[in-house]
Amino acid sequence: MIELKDVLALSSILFAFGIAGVILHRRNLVRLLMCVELILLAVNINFVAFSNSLADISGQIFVFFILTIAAAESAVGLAMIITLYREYKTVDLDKLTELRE
Amino acid sequence: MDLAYLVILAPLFAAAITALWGNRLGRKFTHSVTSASVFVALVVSSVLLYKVYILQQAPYYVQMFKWLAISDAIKITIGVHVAPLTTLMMVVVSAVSFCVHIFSIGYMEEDEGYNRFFTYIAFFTFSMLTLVAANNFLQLFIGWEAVGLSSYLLIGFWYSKPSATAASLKAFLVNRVGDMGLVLGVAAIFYTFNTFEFADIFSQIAGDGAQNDINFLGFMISPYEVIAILLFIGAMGKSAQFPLHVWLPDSMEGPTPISALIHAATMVTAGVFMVARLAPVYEQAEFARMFMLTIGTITAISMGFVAIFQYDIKRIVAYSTISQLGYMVIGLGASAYSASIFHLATHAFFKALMFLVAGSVILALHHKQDVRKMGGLRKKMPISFVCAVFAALALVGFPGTSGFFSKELIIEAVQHSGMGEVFYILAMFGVLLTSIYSFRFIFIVFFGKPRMSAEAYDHIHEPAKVVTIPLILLAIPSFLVGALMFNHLILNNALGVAALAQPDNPLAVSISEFSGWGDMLLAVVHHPIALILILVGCGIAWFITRSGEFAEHKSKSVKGILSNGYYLNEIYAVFVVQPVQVIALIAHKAFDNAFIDTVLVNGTAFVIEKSSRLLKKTQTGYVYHYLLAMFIFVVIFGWLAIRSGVTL
Amino acid sequence: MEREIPVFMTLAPEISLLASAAIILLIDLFLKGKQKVISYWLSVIALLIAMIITVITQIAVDDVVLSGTYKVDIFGVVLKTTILFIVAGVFIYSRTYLEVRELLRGEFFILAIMGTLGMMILIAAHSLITIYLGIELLSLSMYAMVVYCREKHSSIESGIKYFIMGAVASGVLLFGMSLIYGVAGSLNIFEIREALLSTKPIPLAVPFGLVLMIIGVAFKFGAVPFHMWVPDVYHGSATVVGLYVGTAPKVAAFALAMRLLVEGFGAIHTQWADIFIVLAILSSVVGNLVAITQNNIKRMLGYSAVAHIGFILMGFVTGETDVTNGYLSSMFYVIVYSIMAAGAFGIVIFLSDRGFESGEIDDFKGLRSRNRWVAFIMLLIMLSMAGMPGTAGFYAKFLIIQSLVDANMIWLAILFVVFAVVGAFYYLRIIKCMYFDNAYKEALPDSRFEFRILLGVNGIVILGFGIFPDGVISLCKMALF
Amino acid sequence: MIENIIFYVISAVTIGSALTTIFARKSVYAIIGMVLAFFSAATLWILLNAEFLAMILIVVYVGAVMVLFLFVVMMTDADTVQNNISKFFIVILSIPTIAFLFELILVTSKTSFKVVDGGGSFDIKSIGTALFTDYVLATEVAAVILLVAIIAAITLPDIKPAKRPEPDFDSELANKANRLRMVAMNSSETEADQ
Amino acid sequence: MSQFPLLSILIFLPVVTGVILCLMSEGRKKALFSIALAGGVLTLVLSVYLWCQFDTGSASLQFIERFSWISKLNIEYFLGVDGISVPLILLSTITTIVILLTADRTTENYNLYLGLFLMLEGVLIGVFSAQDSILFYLFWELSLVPLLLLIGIWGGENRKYAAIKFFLYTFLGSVLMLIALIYLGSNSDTFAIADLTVKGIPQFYQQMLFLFFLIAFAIKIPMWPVHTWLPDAHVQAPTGGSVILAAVMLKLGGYGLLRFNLPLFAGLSEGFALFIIVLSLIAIVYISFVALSQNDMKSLIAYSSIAHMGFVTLGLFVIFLFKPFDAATAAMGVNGAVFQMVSHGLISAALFLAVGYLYKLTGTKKIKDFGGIARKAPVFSTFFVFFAFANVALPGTSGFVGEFLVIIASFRANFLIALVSALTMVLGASYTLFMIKRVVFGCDTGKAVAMVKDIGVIDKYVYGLLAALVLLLGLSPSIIIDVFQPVVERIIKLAI
Repeated sequence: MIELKDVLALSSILFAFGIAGVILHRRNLVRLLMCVELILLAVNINFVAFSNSLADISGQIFVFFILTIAAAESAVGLAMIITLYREYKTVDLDKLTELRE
Repeated sequence: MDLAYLVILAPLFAAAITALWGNRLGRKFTHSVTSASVFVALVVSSVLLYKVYILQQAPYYVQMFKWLAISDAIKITIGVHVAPLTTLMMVVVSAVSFCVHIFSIGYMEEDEGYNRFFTYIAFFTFSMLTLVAANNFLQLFIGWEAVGLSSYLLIGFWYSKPSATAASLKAFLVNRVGDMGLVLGVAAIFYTFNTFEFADIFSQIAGDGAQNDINFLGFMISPYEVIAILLFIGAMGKSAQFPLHVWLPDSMEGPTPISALIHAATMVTAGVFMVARLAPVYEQAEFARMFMLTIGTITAISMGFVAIFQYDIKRIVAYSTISQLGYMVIGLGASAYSASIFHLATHAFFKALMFLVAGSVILALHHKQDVRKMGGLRKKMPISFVCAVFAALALVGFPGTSGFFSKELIIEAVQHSGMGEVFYILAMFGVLLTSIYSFRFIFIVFFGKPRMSAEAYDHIHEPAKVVTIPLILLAIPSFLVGALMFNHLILNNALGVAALAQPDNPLAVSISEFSGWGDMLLAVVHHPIALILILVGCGIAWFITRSGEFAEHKSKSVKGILSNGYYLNEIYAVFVVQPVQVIALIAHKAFDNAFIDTVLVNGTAFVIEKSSRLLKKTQTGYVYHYLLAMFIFVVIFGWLAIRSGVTL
Repeated sequence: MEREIPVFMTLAPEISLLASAAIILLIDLFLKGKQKVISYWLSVIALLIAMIITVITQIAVDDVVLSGTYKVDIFGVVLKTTILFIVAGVFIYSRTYLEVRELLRGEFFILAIMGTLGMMILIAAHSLITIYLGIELLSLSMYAMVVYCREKHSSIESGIKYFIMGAVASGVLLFGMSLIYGVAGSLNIFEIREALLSTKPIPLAVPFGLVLMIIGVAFKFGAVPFHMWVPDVYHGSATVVGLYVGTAPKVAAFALAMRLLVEGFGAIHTQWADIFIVLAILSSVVGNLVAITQNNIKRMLGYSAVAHIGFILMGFVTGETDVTNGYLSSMFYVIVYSIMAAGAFGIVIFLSDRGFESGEIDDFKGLRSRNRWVAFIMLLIMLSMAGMPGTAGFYAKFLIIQSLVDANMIWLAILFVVFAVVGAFYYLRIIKCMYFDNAYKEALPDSRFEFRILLGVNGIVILGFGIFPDGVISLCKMALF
Repeated sequence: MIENIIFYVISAVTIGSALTTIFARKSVYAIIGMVLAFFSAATLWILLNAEFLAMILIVVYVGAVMVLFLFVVMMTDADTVQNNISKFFIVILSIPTIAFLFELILVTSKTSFKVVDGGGSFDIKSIGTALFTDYVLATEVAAVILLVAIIAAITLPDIKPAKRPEPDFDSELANKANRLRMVAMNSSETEADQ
Repeated sequence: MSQFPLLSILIFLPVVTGVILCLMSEGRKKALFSIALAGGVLTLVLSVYLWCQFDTGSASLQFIERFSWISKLNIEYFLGVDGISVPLILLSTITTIVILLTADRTTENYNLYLGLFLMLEGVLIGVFSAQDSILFYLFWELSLVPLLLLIGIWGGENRKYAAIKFFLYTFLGSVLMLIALIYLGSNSDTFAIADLTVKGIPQFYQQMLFLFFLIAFAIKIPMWPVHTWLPDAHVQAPTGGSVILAAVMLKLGGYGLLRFNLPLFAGLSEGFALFIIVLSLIAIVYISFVALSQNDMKSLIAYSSIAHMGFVTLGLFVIFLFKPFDAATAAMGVNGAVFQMVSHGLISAALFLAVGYLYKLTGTKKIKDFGGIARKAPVFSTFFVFFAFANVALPGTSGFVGEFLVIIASFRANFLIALVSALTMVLGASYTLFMIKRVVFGCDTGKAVAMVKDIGVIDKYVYGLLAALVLLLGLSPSIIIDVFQPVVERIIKLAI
């Protein structure tokens, strides 16, 4: 039997790494988006684990929706990246500093 | 409706009418209305004097209107107090004022501010009468300040002259220093007696003398002393006592009739009048009387010296006035209130006369005031000369003249006051000084060779009748009124000064052996010291003026110091005016602008702006900065949650 | 009062809005050029219809439907109506702006309507799933709108930044939800509350998960330190998008906080109130201070929004006690704020209607002589934002301060009013520019009729709420109890 | 017991692939790491009785999203952007990361989550039933979100940068250059100084 | 009580007139002027009617209008006047008429200029008649806006800075007051001013509330050291703005102290009394020194205003230092303070009007640019000198009464306080008469003198009206002291 706490530990690690990765990939937008996916993966693992341990279906339903939304979000995000690339010819976030004080 | 209203209201209406419509109705109208109004005041006040003195009516009060009532406990009214002292003052004031009105018709003839001038002097007369007629402190103060205002306006009458405006400002400000004392004195009165009415105060003093002491800057002092000294400070300003006398010589920038009216006869005596009016209070304040005696003596002597060394005809008279005011204060200090009022009255006439003589000389010389450019005028201006001699004789107190009685009484009173022999000696010495500067004035102006161009000398002539008639009008009382008043004022105690009724009063002691003015005159034979001093002074005056050459005094010599009035103006400039200016500048620039506004107010704005710019820096434009910040706060908030969660 | 209605009817507003959106999407395909204005009119009408349906169908209902995922109550009606009204206003304000830039196309309206739908779902959501979906629907529409209306690079920049931070914030929110789900065993808000009440002691995961959710909420609000997207989006995006983002979603964020935090976790209010204090103080301080040195009006409005959020959050700090109801204050504030912000943005749009992108505060110079009506309404809005009595903004601040005082948090009240004074400075700066400075430009062309009417109504509403706030307050009271 | 071993292996693989995703030099490697992570996660989910979701994860993510990422990486030359991450930054970043990790582990380990014996196993049918009964609203909303995503994905890159409107006479007076000058004169600094 | 809503009409008549003016076009100046004047005169007439109908002997509120307004917040539309309000209302209406009559027709945006003054008038009347504290606060704050615009739009060179400074300074003070009002309102379950109570509030919070009120009112009065907005505002404001600022706006502070601090915090005022008195004395002496070194006539008069307002705070709080307490003297002090408010309103208004007149003709307010205008403008100079002497507190003018009563009262507290406050007699005379000497008298030295000409007929009547009022109040202060005395006595009873 898999211990719930272990699964949670795994998801925690993924979650923390995901956030760190988002920050670490300060320049490359595509990589940054990947790290966002990692965060969502961690959340999904959480929900699945809880759903299993609680024997409650709603967790799995939530994961289903999160997957859907994450896909949609990725689509929108990637569309933005394409748009950005068309105008700036780069996906470098560090070049995007027009909006600052 | 009592006639007494008219005393105050007639000049007021005259002033108001001429102020509003004077320019439209013309000069003749102006001077007629104002002179008539003052004449009405003179007549009415004479009637009043007659009523209360000759007919022996009890003093009464005519209330004109309620000024203020607070809490039902305090009621302040404006009105006319009809009593011997006040009516006498009214008569003196309106009489002198009337003469000055007449004189001014001629004197101011060529001035473009003619109407304005008459408005002012009518207003002044009103103010002075208000002051005199007061039966409470508030009305006294209103009049007191109003005469100050008129004085200010009249000194600065020729407002285009910078020196005149400066002098008027100075007069007002120095007076205000005194007024501060007066206001505080009034406050002290109210604190002690809970009323502003003179009568109430006197009855309280007469009833229960014990009052709570006042915490005077940490010292517990008898309220009477505090009141007396504070009020006297007010008197010092108005009556030009050392060291607040500095405005009076400068006030000679005003037209000469003004000098006669305000700065010799009436306004400057207001202080003396007030102290005399409050005699019961002063009787309770021995230290204050000592103080007055000292100040009076210093003023009389020191200003007498200064008068000797003046070259400006009006300044000579001005310093002489201060010196004489010193005598009046000496009299007050010696509890000889009646004598002071007596001297006040006689002085009003002969000093006004002296000023008008000076004015007529100035007029004749086309507004030249330097005595070094005069001389030998007695042939050209005989009336003026005679009047001048009369005035001088009265001034020095030549036996028989009005000045003789009044001044002699003061000196006698000092002798009997028990305040110390030194005051008596100094007072006597003052007689010598008076004699010197008075005769010097006569000699230097009317005798000797003319010190102007022959052509100018030829053109000198006696001014018109409107000028000379007031001289004569004033010369008569200057000479004669003394004996009359001696009998009534002093021997009969017409003023009803309670102090005089006390057998140990110095004045009472000194008149105890007289039964009439003749006795007093005869007493000179037994005590001729004063007469001798007068004659000696005359001789000295002759000696110092005989050469006919007057060098400018060296500034550092004794003469220089004296001729510049002990450099008091300069001392004030260094020790009062300049520090004030520096403080003002520091207060404005350094504290108000630099500290409060720049440092505190704009400093706050600056700090806010700086912190704004600092905080703005957090918006770097780099997403990872934002994310890192968010992350760190996630951690912090998470930690806070865990900590609070653990304690659950 | 309560009445039974078919489930279908409870969703009528949302369904009608969705249907209209679909229809507009289809119609728009066949419209060309100038005809696209039909989409505009249809969108406005769709919003108004949805508003009417909301009122008709939901007014006296208090029910949780659809297996507890959706709640229909007065609270929802009030906020939904407000949002629909505001979005309709946003469309009207945007028309000329979009036309001139050739952006007046169906996509803009569809995206905006979808976002509105997201907000409506958020308002009515009663389950973590619905809440999340509502947030995402709203967010994705906004991301798209920010990038869609671009006439300058910074639109994409702001869109991408917003997107990245939003995605991370969603992740954090979700993680928090997962922890709560783990403890409570349900996604239903009601069941979560029951579970919390029955669990003693409250496990550690609850406050922690709660904090993560609060962070998600705070991000939606734009509270410091999760505010960085606010000035960028306001500044970088097209003004019409700024108008959209800066108004209705604030109301939605309030609803989110109410549903998620207050209804779900009201029992452990003290647990999360402290976090709100920190957020509120930081928002007020940073928002007000940084706004002072802004030269761009939209950026300034962004920081001003952050500052206002500080006030709104303060209502959550005091919460509901015997003597005070902070939620009421917040609700009033957020409604009033979104109306004020709409007006302010409307005027910025007005200034940039015909030509180049306005945005510098200096563009307001001499507005008084260029168009005195617009200047007056802007004056009104600025005074209202500064909290001048007689305007709606005063009672907003009044209620918040009253809650603080009643909750015995005097020091917080002092801090907030002091920063309100700091804030008054930058509103005054606009007034200064409009009224005291000289114009360097000619008079402005007049705008469309409906624009003017709306601006007038906007001003009147601000003034009216300022003089007779009773109605709105009772409405809020009704909504909350 | 075997489950536990499998779990630890899977965990190790997941973490390793996550690290690859983060630290890979090339984006393509990162994507491959990502795919690996999803696969291992799917495995884990099967262990956790969520077979349907595991399938979805692989189909949707690996099959669609990751391919999309791959396309984008290729289209945009994402690797031309090189991260020059300084050691210092990594240290800075690692502090909150470790702290956060610590918090997460602390929270998850200290909390006693409800555990139903045997766990819940849900087949596709029950999930489908739930989706279209209890969560029908959510399903609808998800559909709408996908619609929005479609609209966004289609229109965003498609729309040409809007052309700047022709400046009319009014704004002629305040063109860019003009405006810059005004900004230089801007009053904000001086005013705040006052 | 009369059913006729006189107070509401007094408030809204000028406001509505102002709004109408703002809506009109700028072109027809004559029509604008007529409408403004009609509104102003009607308001004045009504306020005079109010004065006549007012029952002098009573300390209670009259002309009460009380309706529930914002019932959810317990806020009422509650108007009413007592003896303190009525003279100040009359002061507002008179001042407004004066401003309207002397307004320069060449002013840009003439309609807005007149309209704002009328609105301000209505708002100020509102402040003085509001008996619900939130209503009071509403009017209090609203009064800032017209003046902000007046200073900012028609002010001098540095107007923007001055306007914003003015606004923020006062805003800061009033928001703190808002906290205090809300606190008190919650504590008393009503916002009606008369029913507010501090019962049950801990001592520390009471002190804090007192301080909040004090800060708000001190800024408005203004007391040292929060006075620095005033000279700037005055110097930069247009003439009318200065006039209404000096004449009425500053009085709001003293009015507030009388309405809130004194009656509400019985026993607490005593603790603050010494502190406030020291500040007042600093204002009287130190600010007079500052005034001495001013080069600008307006800032000189502004500083003089601060110094004179020092007597208001002194008079109000010196009564707490009486040992033993003496009701009559206390009444003198407070009556003096209230009187000083009214009197200063008239005098400073007149002085600012005079300086404004010079400024309009010559474009300068610097003292050194003038000299000897008495010759060129004798009538004007007469009035100017008259008002200057009123400012110097010459007996017979209204300026004297307040200061005199306060000095007399402060003697009972301490000789030193009386001494320091009496210094104003010298210092006040110094700065005022220095200005008079250099501007009115002397030779035609200044460069601006050539442009000076005498005042016209309207101005003559305006100045004459003010001078008459100053004289009237100076010669018969009972006229208004009788009106507010009952209220003052009630307040003193509450305060001690």
